[in-house]
Amino acid sequence: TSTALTIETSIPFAGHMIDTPSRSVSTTPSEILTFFRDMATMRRMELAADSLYKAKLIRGFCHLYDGQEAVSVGMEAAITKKDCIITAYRDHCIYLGRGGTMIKAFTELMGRSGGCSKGKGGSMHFYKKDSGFYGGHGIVGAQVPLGCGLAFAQKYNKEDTVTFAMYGDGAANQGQLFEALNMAALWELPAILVCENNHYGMGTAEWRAAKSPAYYKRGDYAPGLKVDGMDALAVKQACMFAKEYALKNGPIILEMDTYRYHGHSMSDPGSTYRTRDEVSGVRQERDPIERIRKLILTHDLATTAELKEVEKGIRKEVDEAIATAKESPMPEPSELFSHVYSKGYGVESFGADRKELKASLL
Amino acid sequence: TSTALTIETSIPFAGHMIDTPSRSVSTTPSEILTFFRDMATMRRMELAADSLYKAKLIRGFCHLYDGQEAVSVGMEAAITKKDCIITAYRDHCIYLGRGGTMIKAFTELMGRSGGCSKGKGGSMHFYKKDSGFYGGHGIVGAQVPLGCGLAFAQKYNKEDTVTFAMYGDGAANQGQLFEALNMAALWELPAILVCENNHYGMGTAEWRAAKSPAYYKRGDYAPGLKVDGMDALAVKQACMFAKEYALKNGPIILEMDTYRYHGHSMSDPGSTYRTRDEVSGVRQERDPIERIRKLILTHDLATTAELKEVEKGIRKEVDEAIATAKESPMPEPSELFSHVYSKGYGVESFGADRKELKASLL
Amino acid sequence: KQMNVRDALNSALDEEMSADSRVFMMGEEVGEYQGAYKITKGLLDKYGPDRVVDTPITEAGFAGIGVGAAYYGLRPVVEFMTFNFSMQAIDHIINSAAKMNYMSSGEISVPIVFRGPNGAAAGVSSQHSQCYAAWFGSIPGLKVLTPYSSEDARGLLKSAIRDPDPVVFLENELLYGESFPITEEALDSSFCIPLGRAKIEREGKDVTIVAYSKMVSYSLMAAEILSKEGISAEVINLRSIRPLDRDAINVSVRKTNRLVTVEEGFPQHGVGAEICASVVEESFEYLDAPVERICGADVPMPYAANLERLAVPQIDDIVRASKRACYRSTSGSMTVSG
Amino acid sequence: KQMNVRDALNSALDEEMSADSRVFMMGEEVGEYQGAYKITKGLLDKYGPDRVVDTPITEAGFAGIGVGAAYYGLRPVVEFMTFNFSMQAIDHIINSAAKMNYMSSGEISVPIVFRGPNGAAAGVSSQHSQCYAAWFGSIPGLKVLTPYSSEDARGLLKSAIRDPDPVVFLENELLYGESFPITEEALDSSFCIPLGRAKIEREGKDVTIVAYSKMVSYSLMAAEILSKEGISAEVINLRSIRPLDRDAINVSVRKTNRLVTVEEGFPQHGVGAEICASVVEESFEYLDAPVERICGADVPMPYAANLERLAVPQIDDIVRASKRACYRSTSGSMTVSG
Ligand SMILES: Cc1ncc(C[n+]2csc(CCOP(=O)(O)OP(=O)(O)O)c2C)c(N)n1
Ligand SMILES: Cc1ncc(C[n+]2csc(CCOP(=O)(O)OP(=O)(O)O)c2C)c(N)n1
Ligand SMILES: [Mg+2]
Ligand SMILES: [Mg+2]
Repeated sequence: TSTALTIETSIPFAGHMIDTPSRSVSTTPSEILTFFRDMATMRRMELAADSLYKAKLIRGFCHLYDGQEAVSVGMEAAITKKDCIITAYRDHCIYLGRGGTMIKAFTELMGRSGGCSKGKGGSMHFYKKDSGFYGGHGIVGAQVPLGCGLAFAQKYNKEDTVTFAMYGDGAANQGQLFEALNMAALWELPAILVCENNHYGMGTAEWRAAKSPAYYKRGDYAPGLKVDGMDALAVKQACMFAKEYALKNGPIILEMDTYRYHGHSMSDPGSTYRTRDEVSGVRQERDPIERIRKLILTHDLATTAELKEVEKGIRKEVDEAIATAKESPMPEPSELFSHVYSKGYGVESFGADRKELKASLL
Repeated sequence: TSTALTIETSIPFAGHMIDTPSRSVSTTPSEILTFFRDMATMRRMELAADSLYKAKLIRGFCHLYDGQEAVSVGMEAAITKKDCIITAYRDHCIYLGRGGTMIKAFTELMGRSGGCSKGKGGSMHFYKKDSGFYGGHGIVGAQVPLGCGLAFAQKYNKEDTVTFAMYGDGAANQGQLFEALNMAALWELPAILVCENNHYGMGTAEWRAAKSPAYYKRGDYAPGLKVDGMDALAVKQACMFAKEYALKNGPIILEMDTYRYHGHSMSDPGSTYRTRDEVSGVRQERDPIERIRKLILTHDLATTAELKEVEKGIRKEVDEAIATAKESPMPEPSELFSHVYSKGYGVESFGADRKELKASLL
Repeated sequence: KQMNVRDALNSALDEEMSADSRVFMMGEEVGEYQGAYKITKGLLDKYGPDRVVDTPITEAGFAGIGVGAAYYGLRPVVEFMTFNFSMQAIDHIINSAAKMNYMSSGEISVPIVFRGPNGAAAGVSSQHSQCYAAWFGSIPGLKVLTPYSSEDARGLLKSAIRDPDPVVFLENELLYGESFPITEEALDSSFCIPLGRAKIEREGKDVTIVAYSKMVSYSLMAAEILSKEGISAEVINLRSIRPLDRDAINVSVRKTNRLVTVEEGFPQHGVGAEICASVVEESFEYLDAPVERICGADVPMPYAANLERLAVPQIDDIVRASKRACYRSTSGSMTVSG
Repeated sequence: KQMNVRDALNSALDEEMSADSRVFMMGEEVGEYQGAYKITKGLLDKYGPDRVVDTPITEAGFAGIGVGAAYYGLRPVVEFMTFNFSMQAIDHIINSAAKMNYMSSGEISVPIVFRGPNGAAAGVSSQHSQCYAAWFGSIPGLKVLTPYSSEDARGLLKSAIRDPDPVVFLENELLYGESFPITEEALDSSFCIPLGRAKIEREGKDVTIVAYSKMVSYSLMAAEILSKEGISAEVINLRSIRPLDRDAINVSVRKTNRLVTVEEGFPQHGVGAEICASVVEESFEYLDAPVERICGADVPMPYAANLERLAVPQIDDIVRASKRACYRSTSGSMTVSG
């Protein structure tokens, strides 16, 4: 299954100040099967998170990624774990793509000590530094300068690696993006700004928030590429292209045309500002998993039954991960005080009643 | 002297996403003579402020406008006092242009009670609300959203007036400008963003701070015009054009190509990051006052001697204004507590030693 | 009659918008979405998009635009989806709004209200749980209000909108759905609560408990428990952090001779510290016991439910501290190493 | 031997950059211009533009870039031309830096220093004079340092750069040119001052004066005047606002039984309030007099020289408050209407 394949993207790339990459994407059967498995896993994980939230096992904000899976898997196929990724609060699947485990993800979502942030971060704050994942940020836009800072460090250390800083169409209007992009361009930082345009920032349609919703053209001096973000192969192609470009020249913007099926977060039904038809239309015509399923079947890389089997296996994995996660204990009360500093010098920290509860931070 | 004249600007406008206005500017002899008088007054006032600073009669930061006078007078010639202007800390001459008096300016600079801000604002904080001048702001970039807010209010009130929000080439990189421009464009606010490009933000040349120093092209969706900011007539033409445009369509950017002769502020000699030749070159070839003097002489609107006489009169006015300013008393100590609120409800405020000095704010 | 805090805020906005055409709302999702927490529900329909303005997610920009509009004489009510995001705009709140009237010596006043939920919600972790009462409360030029009940919400918000100075109006997401009894008087469209006056929610004589926002309800519940143990607690609802009603606090402490402060924010340089200092300055000789501070724990907010519970004051903490202030014995303390 | 604070800071930066290639400087005018206040003089020449990075005037952006670089393991020293401009970047300081180690449970630490002049300078009016010690000092996850002398400046800055956590380093423009005696030990490149420990600058037994930054020098001068009147004042230089050395303060107050706090910042929720609360909590029975707070006036900073002088603490204020604490008579107070 490692015979090379070449697949044409169904939609051409659009370029701003740059020639677009070829629409013919080299891939292999195994890569395509992996795409299927990884995206189906992500989808299943998010749907399970939805149920866990409704069962009150997950608290607070919870932003799901179903619909956008192709962005993560396509990007990962183009880069290595020495490249960095940073994103916002919609981070479960990015974490998975970076090699995080479902068990640690679910455990974190349930606020248990075995979670990837030991229960202290929750849904919006997943990290995996050893494979270049820097989170998991709750403040809209903040992750973009942070990502440019990662790229700054990569260049400072003379590593041939890049950073992908992901943000939404809503975030795209934040001033700090323009500030960061300007510096990234001045200093030729290997930063790729990935705008995941799912067409809504919460309940606001892109055109109501942006005078120019052509996000790939937003840097008047930096090149950009508009990519079909529902096509994992197109995403892969664009990311390979962008990485190469960024290493040589500095920042580039990738606008991923994608869609979120769920509401913005669990408190948003996601149905007041868009029609049901719009959502089901995307599901039917552009779904990233179904697209790959079709590709697999067309190229006889697996049978319908085999894919069903894969999906069945994934369901089992997800169920097992949840069961394992549920067994993880709540954090010890003393964890309230750990990690305030990485070096606390024995200084005091206080509970709500300082005469009842205090700690010496080491 | 009210015979109409038409003068050609020496440099063409450059446009971004818009057709440029005509280079033929309609004016009158009296307008040109007023330009001369107003600019010469501004120049003289700033040079006097320089001396007062060196004599320690002005304290703290003091940013002088000499070199940039054409921007203020050209703009004022195009608009009315019902239009608003807001700028940064380099505000003495903008205040004068709005109809402020030299006496109040000098008095403020010396921190006396008769100053335009009663001595509490100082050099960076001049205002004149009754003729649409909203300051006088010390934080780089802040005045641009503030200015768009003025424009918001003008539109909200259905007035046919506009706001000119002025900022430097250094400020042009601030993220809040992009945020404000986006909203101004979405809501079609009558806001004109005036970038006074004097080519340095403190000691940083424009190209070291901006990947794209073509500031009039900075809004990828908003039109812009590049203007010879040393030519008061060009500035007037551009501002008339911009006002008309903004009332109909929303924001537009005017980049004024100008120059500051002084250092950034009184603590900056202004000679480490640019050559003396550069400064004297601009003085010789582009000085806004000398350009108008030449125009007056070429068109026989006044004689050399008459202009000298005007300048002599200005020198006297300046000296008298300073003398008057010096007579203004320091603010009363009770002024420490006035204006913290415009309505204080009798709440307490404290001096450094609250048991010695406190006030009830009304 | 009962009203919840959400409706109280909504009706206050509605009435002030209807009374004064200079009043307008702006913020993220305040219009078509009816508000992230539905505080602005119905206003877009009633007042139209010119007066209920949906913004992009650009806090610095729209806060600046709001302040500029206030310079011109409009009366903007700017919603932050939560106050955590106000940090992106804080330069405009402090430098462009709070200081303007002073540095222009009264030439330009700034009648603006910044409002939204502040402090801890449930399970939203450290970046979404900060309380800004102490920060904003330290700034001369700002007025900082912290409603607790529906009456507070209505009366203080209406006063804030009518006030000629910049007001930071700190709501609490966990209170939005809470119902409170409300009087006819408080339902009147002329109802306003004067700024800078605390309210005694419960009279008592043995110990003064000073709190604001959600902690008022915890304090009242603590007072109930204390009363069963023979301790009569007076509960003061600050309503306003700035101006701080030092008189009301000191009068109470001079009566009870004991003080417990309760807040959800971080302890250092907090509201409790200021209240303590104020009482030490003005009523030192009346204090019969050390002032007790109950605060949010001195850590970023953790996500896990058990840790989150430890990170914010609980009723037990208030009861225990009150007893300590009254020299009743309490169980021993605990020190851990983190 | 003498050294001024500017040279102390400059040499500390130089040594740490030379010792650790991960250390780099970034900020406005730090390179070619040699620093707006010349703190970074010579560093660009010595270390080149990759390590001394001139930025555009985009605080939010470059603070974020600095924090991101620290996530990756570099050790950025980010200069704010003054801390007034840090408000544009404060979301990154608080949410991206201070909370990161906690919310990632130690996965990502943030070894960064934010430094620059803080508080009042001379004649720069309200937007350029704010003291941020209390704000930053309230945030768990940050360490906040306030050097006074050249020794402080060297020792604390070197410790800050070596520290694995985010440090806010608050300098004072008016101290840059001040010379202080300096020991050989303090000149050694290994010299570091431990964070979180206050320094007793002058021993005394009648009253404890706690101050930081420039106010330490005023307090020392006040102590000199007081000694002539028979009052022996102990002067504590906090050095660190967070962690706050509560032990040192309480030990001193238990000896002197009297406390005066001195700071230039706004009074409400200030450092003095916290110190007062800490002493009331831990040493209430030792206090023989009300705690006295000397603070910046509760107003935005005015420009006029006479008002500015009234707006910041003067030596007289400290002397007067100390005498009050010692129950010596002082002249009567004054209340005005503004
Ligand atoms: C500075 C800031 N403002 C507001 C919010 C609240 N908020 C969280 S997500 C969001 C919408 C973001 O939309 P977009 O950038 O398109 O990303 P998406 O959720 O579609 O992935 C908003 C308004 C926030 N977290 N931070
Ligand atoms: C947010 C902020 N950062 C830094 C400063 C310090 N500062 C004042 S003026 C200035 C340079 C501004 O240059 P430019 O915008 O070109 O205006 P010009 O002074 O040339 O008129 C700087 C860095 C400030 N006042 N505000
Ligand atoms: Mg979106
Ligand atoms: Mg400039």
